Amino acid sequence: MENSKKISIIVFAGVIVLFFVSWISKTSGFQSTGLPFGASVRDGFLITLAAFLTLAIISFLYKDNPYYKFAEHLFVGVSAAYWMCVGFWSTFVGNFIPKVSSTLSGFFEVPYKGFDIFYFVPLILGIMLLMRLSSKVGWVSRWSLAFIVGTTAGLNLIRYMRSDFISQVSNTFVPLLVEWQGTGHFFSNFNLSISGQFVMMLGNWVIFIGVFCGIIYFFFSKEHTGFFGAASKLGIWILMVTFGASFGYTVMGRVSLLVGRLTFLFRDWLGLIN
Amino acid sequence: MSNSNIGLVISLLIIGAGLVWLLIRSLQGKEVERRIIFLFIGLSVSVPLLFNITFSEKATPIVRAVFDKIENLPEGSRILLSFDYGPTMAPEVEPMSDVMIRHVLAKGHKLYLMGLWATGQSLGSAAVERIIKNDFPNMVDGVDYVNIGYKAGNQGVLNVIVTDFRKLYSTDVNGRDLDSLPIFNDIKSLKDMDLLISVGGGFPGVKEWVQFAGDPGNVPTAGGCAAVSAPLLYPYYPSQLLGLLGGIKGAAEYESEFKKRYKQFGDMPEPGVKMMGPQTLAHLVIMAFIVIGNLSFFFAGKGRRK
Amino acid sequence: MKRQLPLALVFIFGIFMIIQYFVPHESSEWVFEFLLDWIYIIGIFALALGIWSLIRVSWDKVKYRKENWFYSLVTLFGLFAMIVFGFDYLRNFQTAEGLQNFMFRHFFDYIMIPIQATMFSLLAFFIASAAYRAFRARSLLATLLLVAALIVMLRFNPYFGPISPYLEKTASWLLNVPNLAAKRAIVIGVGLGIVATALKVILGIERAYLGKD
Amino acid sequence: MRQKLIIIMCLLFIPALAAGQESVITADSSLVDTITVVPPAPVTDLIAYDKNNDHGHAIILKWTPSADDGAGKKNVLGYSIHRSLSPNGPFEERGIAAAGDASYNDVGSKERESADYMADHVDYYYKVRTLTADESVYADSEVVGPVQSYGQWFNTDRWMVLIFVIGFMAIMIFMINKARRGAKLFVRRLAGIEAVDEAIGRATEMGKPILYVLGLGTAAEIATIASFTILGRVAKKVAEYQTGLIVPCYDPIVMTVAQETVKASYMDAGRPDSYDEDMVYFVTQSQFAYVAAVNGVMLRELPATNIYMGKFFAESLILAETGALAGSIQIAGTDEIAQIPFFVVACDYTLIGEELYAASAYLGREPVLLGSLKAQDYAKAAVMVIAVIGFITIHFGWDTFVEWFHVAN
Repeated sequence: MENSKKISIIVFAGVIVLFFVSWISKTSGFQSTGLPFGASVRDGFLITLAAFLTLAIISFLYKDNPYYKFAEHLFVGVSAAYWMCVGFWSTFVGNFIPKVSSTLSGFFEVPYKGFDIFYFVPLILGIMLLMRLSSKVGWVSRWSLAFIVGTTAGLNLIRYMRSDFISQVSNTFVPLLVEWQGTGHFFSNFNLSISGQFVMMLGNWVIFIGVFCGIIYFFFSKEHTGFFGAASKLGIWILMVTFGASFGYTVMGRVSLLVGRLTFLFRDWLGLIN
Repeated sequence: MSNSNIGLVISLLIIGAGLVWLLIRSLQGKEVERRIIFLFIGLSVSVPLLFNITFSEKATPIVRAVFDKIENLPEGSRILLSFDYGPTMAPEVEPMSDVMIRHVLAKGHKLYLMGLWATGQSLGSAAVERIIKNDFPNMVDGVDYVNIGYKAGNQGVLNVIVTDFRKLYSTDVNGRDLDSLPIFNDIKSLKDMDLLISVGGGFPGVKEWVQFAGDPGNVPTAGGCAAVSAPLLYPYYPSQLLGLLGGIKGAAEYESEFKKRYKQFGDMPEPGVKMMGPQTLAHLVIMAFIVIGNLSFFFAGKGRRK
Repeated sequence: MKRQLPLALVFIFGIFMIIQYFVPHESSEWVFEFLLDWIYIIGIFALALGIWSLIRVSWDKVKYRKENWFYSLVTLFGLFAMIVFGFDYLRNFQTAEGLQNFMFRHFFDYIMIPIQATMFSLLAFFIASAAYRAFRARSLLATLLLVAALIVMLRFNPYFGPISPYLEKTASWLLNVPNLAAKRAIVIGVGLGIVATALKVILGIERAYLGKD
Repeated sequence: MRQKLIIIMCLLFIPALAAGQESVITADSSLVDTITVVPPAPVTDLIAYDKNNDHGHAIILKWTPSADDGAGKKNVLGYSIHRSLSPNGPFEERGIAAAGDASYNDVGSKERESADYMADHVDYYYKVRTLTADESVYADSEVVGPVQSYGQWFNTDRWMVLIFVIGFMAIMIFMINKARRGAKLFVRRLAGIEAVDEAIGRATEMGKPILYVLGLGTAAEIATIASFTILGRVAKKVAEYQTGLIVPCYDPIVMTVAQETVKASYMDAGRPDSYDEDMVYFVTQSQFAYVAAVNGVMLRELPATNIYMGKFFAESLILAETGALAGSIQIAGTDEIAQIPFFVVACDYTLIGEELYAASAYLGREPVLLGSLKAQDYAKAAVMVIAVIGFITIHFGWDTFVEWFHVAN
């Protein structure tokens, strides 16, 4: 216990020293590019801070530690406030104020668009939502929730009925026996030395049967036995193949994100590459 | 030069030897600790980055389709590029918007920039500063290119501007009236564009451009997106989506295609191509780990099998 | 009042949103646009509620010296600093200029962006550890997962990808054919699930979200 | 006007070019003709009517093209559409149709302030002018009118959606009523859902809390609403077993609703005193800051079980891997297709797509909820039947059936 405390103090001291070394050297680096002293000190600090936070987050991979905790908590506070400021200025001042009050519009220096009584409704609903903070009248906040949930439930019902259900059903109408029109080069190039036509048709059949079995897999009111069992088994196989393929496809892209971060560390901070 | 080569060889040897060591351990049925995997991934990305390993790329048809479309449109065609991504996704998709901006302007087309993501506006402005101001100093904002920025409303924005830009957009990002900009003469809606390009990987993105702009407006639409969302877009290719740059690989292919055709951009930065080195190595290491995982599973003895 | 009225509101607005889809008339469009605007505005009030919750939880930790209380102080510092900058002190606080405030921008560029991008990049590590742990041929399903993933990974590897044209074709086939079938089956199911759940909400059958009296 | 004529001339040449070399020559000679002033034949059979299935402010015009359009004197360059408020004028030009066209869609703005505003329920009169290369040589059609634009009260393009909505609603209400009357409805077991119950038991044994993540969806997202219901069941069990519960939220409204839900469950379980408002708290509305905070919770509180239900994006794998690192049992459910593979790979149990929506019904085993599951199954059966019919009709070339399912935007 004593030992680990000693180590963590040493590490802490090391981090502080490194921070200052980086700050000073980045400052002199910026100065040599002709930046005035004040701006160099500031930019040196900011780059060092960004690098420190980057490393703090990466250190999480080793184990949870105070530096990660620091970065995490700082991030939470800053980002919450960031979105609040953006929301306030863009929605509240941008969309709301210009429609309810000329005085406030003048105060916030946004063009007044004329009084619109209907914008008092969200104001009232919004205030009702804030009533939650009181335990006595907290229940009125449910009215606002009911408004939001009801409106969006109706909206989503139609949206998904049309785009996810009906149009997907219509997409399953593919010709299985007639000549194939092609879904693109991936497929039309497919030629395993047998007739391409056959392979294409096979693809269509796989899609058709795949959708069929996939739907059967999602049947809730039939036990997976007999025909249903076989079909749902095929369904889950196709699902698994798909999940594997999607995963494999993603690997590449995810690595590029790390490349971006390491490029920042190696180029912008350490200057190892250009 | 030779120094860095030695460094490269040594680093690769270390990675290789490490993997062999893990392989031998796995034959004894031992599991690899997570942190060791993390370490190897870190190394496999850092080494090519530090020693600048690159691979040559050949454009696949789906990427070529986009390149050829821009190449074959008559000079002065109107091409709209939408920045539908944020800073976190930028490493993967920014190379695409960068190289496509270069291509569009090098070919002499008119370029319209916008964004369906709030973050797209500043990324668009940054691209103007970084690419257009540097590589095309003679191009005039408002004549050869314009950035009209972001409007809130996701695909709703498309619903509107497919019939009329001016219902939503009255000015460009610099606050200049659209009607005062020569580039917006005769432009009423998205239908007046010759090509729509959406670069992004989330929602709203390429899919929404196809569904709400390209299809209803009958304008050719191309896209660039993160590798993860590309398979979701394949069903739209080629009938609704003319071509697609999927992930950094798509960007790298486009970059090499572009450099082949436009020799004057020989020393242009190739973030896509450059990123392929680390990607390739990290990819190999991940596959090696899958193999190692399976070996340790099979050699772990009966007791551990489920 | 406490429960019946909210349920009635859900029903009325839900049914209205369904009906308006079938009514192209201007009046229905007009109400529709208002409703959508309202939701955004109410969201701002909700955000205030959220910030309040964050402050209270953090402050409690500091006040009662709970574990890791010091870090909650860091959260509060970040929060208040950002708000002060976002409103540009008192100098300029009436206009959205706050968003252009020098410190606000720098906090965004040098604190938020680096951490955010780094968090995202952790995926590179996690995708490797997940692949190592899960892609094992321990059952038929796991083997299918493994084989499909390996084929696609090989295809997109610049070294192995070009080895055989069949590799490319198989990988493309996997991404086009079974992928399409499985996704379509999932989408149809999800679509139905959403429609059914939305309907239950509108009809007041599913009401967990309203709580109890 | 000159610019316009150039455009029209180009339009004229497009079909001419397409027709091949020979017709280009004829087109050339027709150009010479137009210089000698010969008025073309006017368009005939002009009709105007309100555009259907819209919000008004649009009128469709149809006509039979001029006899000289592509034939006869071949001097037609296009048609300009003119509108007036009285049959005698003055007429205002509304737009131009290319030669060969036989219709025009006169769409105005619905905004009163707009210069392009087109009032509904106002008598309009139209005429179509056949244009030639010479501005002064043209032929006007007869004036048609009066015609009014107006909005419709039902969009007939969307009747298929209406049928599905009503049909589905009917099956569901029927099944729910059947269930209420006490009919036994069979529903098979789902591994992922039974795991939820086991996981709560395990947490109790270990004396460790349960972490419930509602994802990044807003309270409006249906996936989140389904997740609330599951949270309600979990919280009730948690309250009964006196286990801890942690619910960090991404969206402030989601937090509000989740608080209501959890509080209600504690009351249901008869332990309102154990409910603590801070079990459900807001973190931040920033994706990765939220992830960073949840990761921290996982490693510091070491929950026995992590439950992820709702909408997830790129963070899915970060959460699931960190949870695996902390040694928690993990159960996930999302309808976000791109993220399902990561949950499948990294979690112990995953509810795929629709199973998330079914989960709430399973956990409750309430007849009404089971009834809706049955309705979903009937709808799926209908899909299969429709798909087979579609396949047969396509094969026999009877496209009408398939057309029904193409719903316009």
